[in-house]
Amino acid sequence: MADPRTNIRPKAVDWRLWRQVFASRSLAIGLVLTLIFAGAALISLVWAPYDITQMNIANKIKPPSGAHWLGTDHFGRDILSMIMVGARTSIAVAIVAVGIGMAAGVPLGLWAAARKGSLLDEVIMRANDLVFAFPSLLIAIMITATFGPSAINAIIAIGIFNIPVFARITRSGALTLWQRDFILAARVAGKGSARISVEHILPNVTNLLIVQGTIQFSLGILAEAGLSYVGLGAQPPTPSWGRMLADSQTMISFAPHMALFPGMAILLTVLGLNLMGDGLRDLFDPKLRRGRT
Amino acid sequence: MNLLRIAGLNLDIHGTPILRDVSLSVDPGQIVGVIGESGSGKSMTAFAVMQLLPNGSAATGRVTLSGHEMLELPERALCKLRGNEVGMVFQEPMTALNPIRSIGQQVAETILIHEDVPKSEAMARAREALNRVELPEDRFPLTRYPHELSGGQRQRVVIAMAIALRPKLLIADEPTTALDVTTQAQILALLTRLVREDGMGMLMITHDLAVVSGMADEIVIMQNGRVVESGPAATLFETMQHPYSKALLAASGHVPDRVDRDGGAPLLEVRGVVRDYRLPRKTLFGAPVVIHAVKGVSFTLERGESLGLVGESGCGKSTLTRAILGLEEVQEGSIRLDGEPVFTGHTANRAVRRRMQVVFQDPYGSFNPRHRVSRLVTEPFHLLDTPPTGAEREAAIDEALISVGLTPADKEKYIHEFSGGQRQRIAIARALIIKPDLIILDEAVSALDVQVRAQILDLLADLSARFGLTYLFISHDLSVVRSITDRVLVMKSGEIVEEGPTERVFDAPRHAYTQELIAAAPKLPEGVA
Amino acid sequence: APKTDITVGQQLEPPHLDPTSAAAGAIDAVVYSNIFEGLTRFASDGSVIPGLATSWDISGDGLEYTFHLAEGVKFHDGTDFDAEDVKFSLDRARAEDSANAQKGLFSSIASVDVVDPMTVKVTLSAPNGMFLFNMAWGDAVIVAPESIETIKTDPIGTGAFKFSNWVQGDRIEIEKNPDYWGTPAKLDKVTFKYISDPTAAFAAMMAEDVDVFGPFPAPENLPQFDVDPRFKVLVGSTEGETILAINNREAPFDNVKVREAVAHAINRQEIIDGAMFGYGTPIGTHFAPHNPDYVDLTSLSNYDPELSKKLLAEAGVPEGFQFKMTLPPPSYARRGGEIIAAQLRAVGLDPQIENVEWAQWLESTFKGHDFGMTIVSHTEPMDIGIYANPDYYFGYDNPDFQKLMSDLNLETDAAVRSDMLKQAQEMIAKDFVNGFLFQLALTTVANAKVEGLWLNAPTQAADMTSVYWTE
Amino acid sequence: MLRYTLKRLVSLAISLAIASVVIFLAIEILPGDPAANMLGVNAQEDTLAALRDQLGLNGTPWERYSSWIGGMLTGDFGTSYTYRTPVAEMLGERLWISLPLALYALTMSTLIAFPAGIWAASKRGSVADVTVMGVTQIGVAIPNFWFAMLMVLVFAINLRWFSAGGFAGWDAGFFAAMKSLTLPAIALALPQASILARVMRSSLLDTLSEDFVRTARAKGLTRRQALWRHALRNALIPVLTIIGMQFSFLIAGAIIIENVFFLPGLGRMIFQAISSRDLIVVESAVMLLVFGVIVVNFAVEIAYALVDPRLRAR
Ligand SMILES: Nc1ncnc2c1ncn2[C@@H]1O[C@H](COP(=O)(O)OP(=O)(O)OP(=O)(O)O)[C@@H](O)[C@H]1O
Ligand SMILES: Nc1ncnc2c1ncn2[C@@H]1O[C@H](COP(=O)(O)OP(=O)(O)OP(=O)(O)O)[C@@H](O)[C@H]1O
Ligand SMILES: [Mg+2]
Ligand SMILES: [Mg+2]
Repeated sequence: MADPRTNIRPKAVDWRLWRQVFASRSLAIGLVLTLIFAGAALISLVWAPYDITQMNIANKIKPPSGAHWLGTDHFGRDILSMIMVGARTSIAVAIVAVGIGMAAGVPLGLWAAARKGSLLDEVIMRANDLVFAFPSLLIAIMITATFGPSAINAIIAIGIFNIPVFARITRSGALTLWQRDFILAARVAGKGSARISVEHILPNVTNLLIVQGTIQFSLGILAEAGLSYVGLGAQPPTPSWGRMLADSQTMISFAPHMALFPGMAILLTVLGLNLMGDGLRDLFDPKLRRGRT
Repeated sequence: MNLLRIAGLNLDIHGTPILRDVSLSVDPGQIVGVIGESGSGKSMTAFAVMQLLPNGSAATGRVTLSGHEMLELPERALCKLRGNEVGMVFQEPMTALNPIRSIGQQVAETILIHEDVPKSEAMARAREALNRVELPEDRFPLTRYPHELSGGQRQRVVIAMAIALRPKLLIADEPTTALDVTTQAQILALLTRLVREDGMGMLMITHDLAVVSGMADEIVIMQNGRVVESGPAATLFETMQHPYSKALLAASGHVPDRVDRDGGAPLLEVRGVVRDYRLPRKTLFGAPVVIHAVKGVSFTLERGESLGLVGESGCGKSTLTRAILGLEEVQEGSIRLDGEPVFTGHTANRAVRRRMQVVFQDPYGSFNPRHRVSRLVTEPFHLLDTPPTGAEREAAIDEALISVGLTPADKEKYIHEFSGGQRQRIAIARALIIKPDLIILDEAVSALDVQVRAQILDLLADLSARFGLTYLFISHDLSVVRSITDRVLVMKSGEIVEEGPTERVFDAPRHAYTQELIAAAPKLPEGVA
Repeated sequence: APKTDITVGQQLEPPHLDPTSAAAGAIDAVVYSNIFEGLTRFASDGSVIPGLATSWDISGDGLEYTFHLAEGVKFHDGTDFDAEDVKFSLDRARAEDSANAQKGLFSSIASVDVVDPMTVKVTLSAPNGMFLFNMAWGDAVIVAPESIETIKTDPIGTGAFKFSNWVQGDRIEIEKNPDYWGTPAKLDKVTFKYISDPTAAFAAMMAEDVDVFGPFPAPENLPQFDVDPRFKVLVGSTEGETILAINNREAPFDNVKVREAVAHAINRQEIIDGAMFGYGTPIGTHFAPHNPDYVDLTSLSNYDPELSKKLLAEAGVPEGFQFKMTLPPPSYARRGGEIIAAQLRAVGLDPQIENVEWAQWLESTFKGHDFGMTIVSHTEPMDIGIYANPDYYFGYDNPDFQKLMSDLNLETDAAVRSDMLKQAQEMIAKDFVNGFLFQLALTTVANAKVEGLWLNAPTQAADMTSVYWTE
Repeated sequence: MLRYTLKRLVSLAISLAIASVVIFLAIEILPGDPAANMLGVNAQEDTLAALRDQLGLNGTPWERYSSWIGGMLTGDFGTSYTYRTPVAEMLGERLWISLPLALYALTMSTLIAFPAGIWAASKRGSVADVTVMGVTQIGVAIPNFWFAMLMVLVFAINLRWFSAGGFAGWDAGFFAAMKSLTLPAIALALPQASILARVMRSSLLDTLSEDFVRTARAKGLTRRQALWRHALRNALIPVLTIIGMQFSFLIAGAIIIENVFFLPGLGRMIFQAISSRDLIVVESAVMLLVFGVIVVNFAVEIAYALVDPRLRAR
């Protein structure tokens, strides 16, 4: 067991960790759901039940059947295949958006923490507040209105709003670490703040980042679905869950399967990621596991 | 009849045995001291009495409090007893109070919970309770909030809450561990007075033998969840049988063997050092607040010497340490090591810095938990222009680990695999690895159990003898300073108020503050160690 | 008793209510014939009938039109309508600083003269066979000079309804004009409710929050209304030729063989079925099938992917090529575009779909000519003339066609005009200027008890003047 | 407290100034000509130029920025390009729908989340806790526009309890108006309530494990009393932050829901204004929203200080 006072686990591969993973119900369910969708996305790279670029208008809007497990859409395409390929879009957009948020936010957070209280810190944090103050969906709409709708622009729009999230969490995590004696020890060893940030702070905030990353990832998937739903995400023929919902919207009254399955896909993926995030948080933070009176 | 009687108490938490067959009793007006190392089950025993055990606890045996079987009472009845029949004071005064409610409200709550009285009356009685714990009305109105009080003052508020209804039993779980010696002495005196005045029984938990020896009537020694020894305080030290008790006693008064040295050449010269902190403006247009942490400190440390620096919390000890280590620039004065300034211009002097190392107080916080020991101890190599590599590096690690009593195999481990004492050894190994001239020990043994502390003190004495090290030993624990230093500096509010050979300062303190400090320090009875 | 008020659902809210200074069809949808009237007007079948001018005389050379105005007409603000108002309206529309979106309608007018309060003489600079037709447009309605300042928010016309209230973003209300000069409206109040989202439109209709929705934006829902006895579905025709516009300036689309290949790669019926759920008439040229002069040329561009591939090879692009396909918001474009893209991919072409808002479409596609293909429905009536404009967005530049059109403008003989129009249809079809897809259907969903609605849309209008509830 | 407030006010003003510049620049680079959009495909070049001049679209960016800001400061938000009515009036009208909707949803989510969160925290690990946590997980994960679609299908089309959308208008009576806001408010409140309940629970669990709660228990307070008198108010700080963030989200982020229910709210107005390039409306409305967010955050910070005496001192 990690010492509860350090609150941080070593990176050594510890098979007890895996036992904890499966002891925690939410983590296990989350992991399974996430793996199902990640797996579907991966499989779709090489194989899908049907070719989704082929339209078959004669076979449109068929309810689930043996041939099409989840039915067909308004162009006669196989919905299962669409969901599988759509998973790819969702996951890709969310990953890159989280990547942008981390790539920019983590260094900013580390930097702000290393110069706590300075003008730089103030500027970074105020800028972050400002990004938070902007209604994110509107900005995403403006970005796509400016540069045209596309998966790339959706990624950028989502990514920008991830930056302050990661900057903030990194900064607050780093600030507590900067109080710790081992940082002082590193300074006694003559290390500069940049080096300390990379060598000592960063590895110790990774847990925080993983947890937050999972959550932002799921938010990214929701955001992508929302943007695609209003037509600002990935453009056809690239399938996306949000657009599948938008396309099916007018048909929900007579072909509910068209709306049900993509909606379930979003719901279950996001649910899986959130459960995983929660489970990881519990796993990483022993404080939450210790119950007191 | 006993006020409190614990008989054959067993406690498991989530199936892990915590307490085994614990028995003790407290009579009205009696103070029972419970001592034992960290994790021995002292606090759990107290919580078992209060029936405030963690989730997943299963207790068996008997706990009888003025006739009530605590283990059998329903929760409602327990609530009636808590605060009324039995009060409790906790270790950490900084967090024991609700930060958003005034102290008056919090003390009055004890009364309001148990008695159906109007709020105004409860407030009046809260006032009275605060007066009794020496928080007079003029300086401490009921409307104060906890953050406006010092640690010692907060602890008094907690005590006021516990005694507001004049309970029959008071449980104090390490009530002074987090406090300064002088404050500690005041709080202990206060508790003793209250117990005597009200004829309360008190269960006093501490890890410091000296604390209980001065005030307890009865002493209970615990180890690994068991009571290993108990008896009247007056005679226990002579009659004790159990090897653990003996070892504990021996360690408490332990003085490491030290080789006497003749005065050497000056190594560290500190001249008129001033360090101010400028706090961010509190108000929009007001002048910035300046804290004078160190106000013109001068002293000389000779090669091979062990110099002690004592003083209460916040007097500037750590600030001075950081200045010496070249981590922060000072506003005035100079710090030189062997004639070389620590700072040239505004940059710290690497050549000087590599000759000094430090060991910190917290054995848990001074290591990056993600690095292996080998990487941890070699961190100071960063100061060298050509750090050793390969086999040479491995040899240096092995040597450092061996010299602090660890084995070379330990270098592959992570820090969480070590106990507190072992960690402190690793911290010393880290300090030794670049063979510095000066090692600063900032409260290096304060967080350790007495037995471990004795070992580390022995190690330090041994290393100093072997490598001719020079120590600057910072501590608030006077007995430790006394046992390991040649000379001592007494610091108060950023100034050195007294300086002299250790023996002389302790035996014949000249400055009033030093006298106060020494008088406040709890002592074991004469001749037991 | 039958209800006397009605709620009409529409997708697009007008930006303001002046039909003479904006292109938005949504304005006409509210005001045309309800609030504002012109000298002539369209009937539901597209024919031009008298409006404020009860009759007219045309001089022999076709240059002078003398309009006899209706008697006793009053504007909604109580002022009298007379020849001065006509002169004012026409002069305002054709003035230098006019903001009229269809200024071209008035370009042949040389002068407007008031003969007497009830007679106006319009002199043309050249004969114009379309003049009476042009005067029926919503952009040519007669407005009162006194009300011009506030016309955008408080339109004052001569129609059977008066404007009463506008809750922006939600609804516009008009009420019966008791002093109407002609046959009075049967309804007391009409509320136009703006519901842009097709699902919401369906839900609102189903929940009977609106009584009429036209044009109904989601053809896929029509069968449900059809089988529901509460509702009826009116399927008529619009003037909207839906085309796959091709940027004729841009290589390789400047090659007629490539355009021909595109034409043969398209399966019209699949598009109509897939995008419009069967509603729409295939067209083979840019002309409305309900027009008596229409020629069915669909066989010229029949679906033949093999031929298409062959043509591409002949044109020197056997491997196909990549190009941009911009799609504006309506579902005929978005859905149709997806289907067409799939069909084009089958013959080796590689369209890159870009969904755009109208504003962007106007800027980059229509004005900037930055596109390879786009899909749009041209809803102006009789608009084959756009092919004579080489600067028009699809960039068709054929001097023969341009000459044919200018001759047509001068021609007033009906039989000759008919021949010329047929010739024009064939010319653009054989040049495969654009992919001609289908005539947009006008699908109106209405409460089964509502009568008197327009079946077709000769212009974008929701003429409520003869609508009524049966019991 | 006054100085604390003043200091916050200054940073609020700076944030607003920067925000206005950012918004203006963003709008500047938005492609699309409002005049062309209004006049459509057959417009002639001279007509367009005349209209652009009328709309004040000519002039240097600095001139336009200063006239915009100058106007905003004096309460003149400009005139909409497309509607030709004062923007302030339009905003006011839309706010009368967006604001009540946001408040309605927020009230609903708070009324659900507080009891659920407190209940789950006080019964940590029990079936109740697991249920609440499970339901809220789903609530967080469900795309709210999808949920809205399902609700329309069930409650408006099938059951016909509610109208499918639209806004009855306040003159139709308070209850009619609130009824038409009910489904949208539920759709908005569901994820918000889930998040809030989770934050409430975890924050409460955190404070419940604080030393002072143990102190309170030692005084003889029951578990419930300790929770209500000591833990709850301390746990409120993160909850307040979330409520503040949610409120701003609810005003601005309701675009999609406003679309599903065709509510003429602020979000949809901005959305439409962006697509018709009614830039002045976009500018002023986004500025108003940012202002709202910043002011709400300000209010939240002041609320912190009221809850927590430690902040007051600072
Ligand atoms: N909430 C808990 N859950 C499980 N085990 C616990 C819990 N709290 C304490 N323990 C274990 O119970 C044992 C006794 O702990 P206790 O707090 O009584 O020790 P202590 O003698 O008071 O030590 P210290 O001097 O450090 O306060 C320890 O081994 C500790 O790890
Ligand atoms: N970074 C800082 N900024 C502002 N004030 C500081 C800073 N560091 C220390 N101080 C102040 O300087 C004074 C001396 O602090 P220092 O840490 O040196 O005390 P200390 O003697 O080491 O106390 P302790 O025994 O608690 O460690 C204190 O009043 C402290 O509040
Ligand atoms: Mg303890
Ligand atoms: Mg210190």
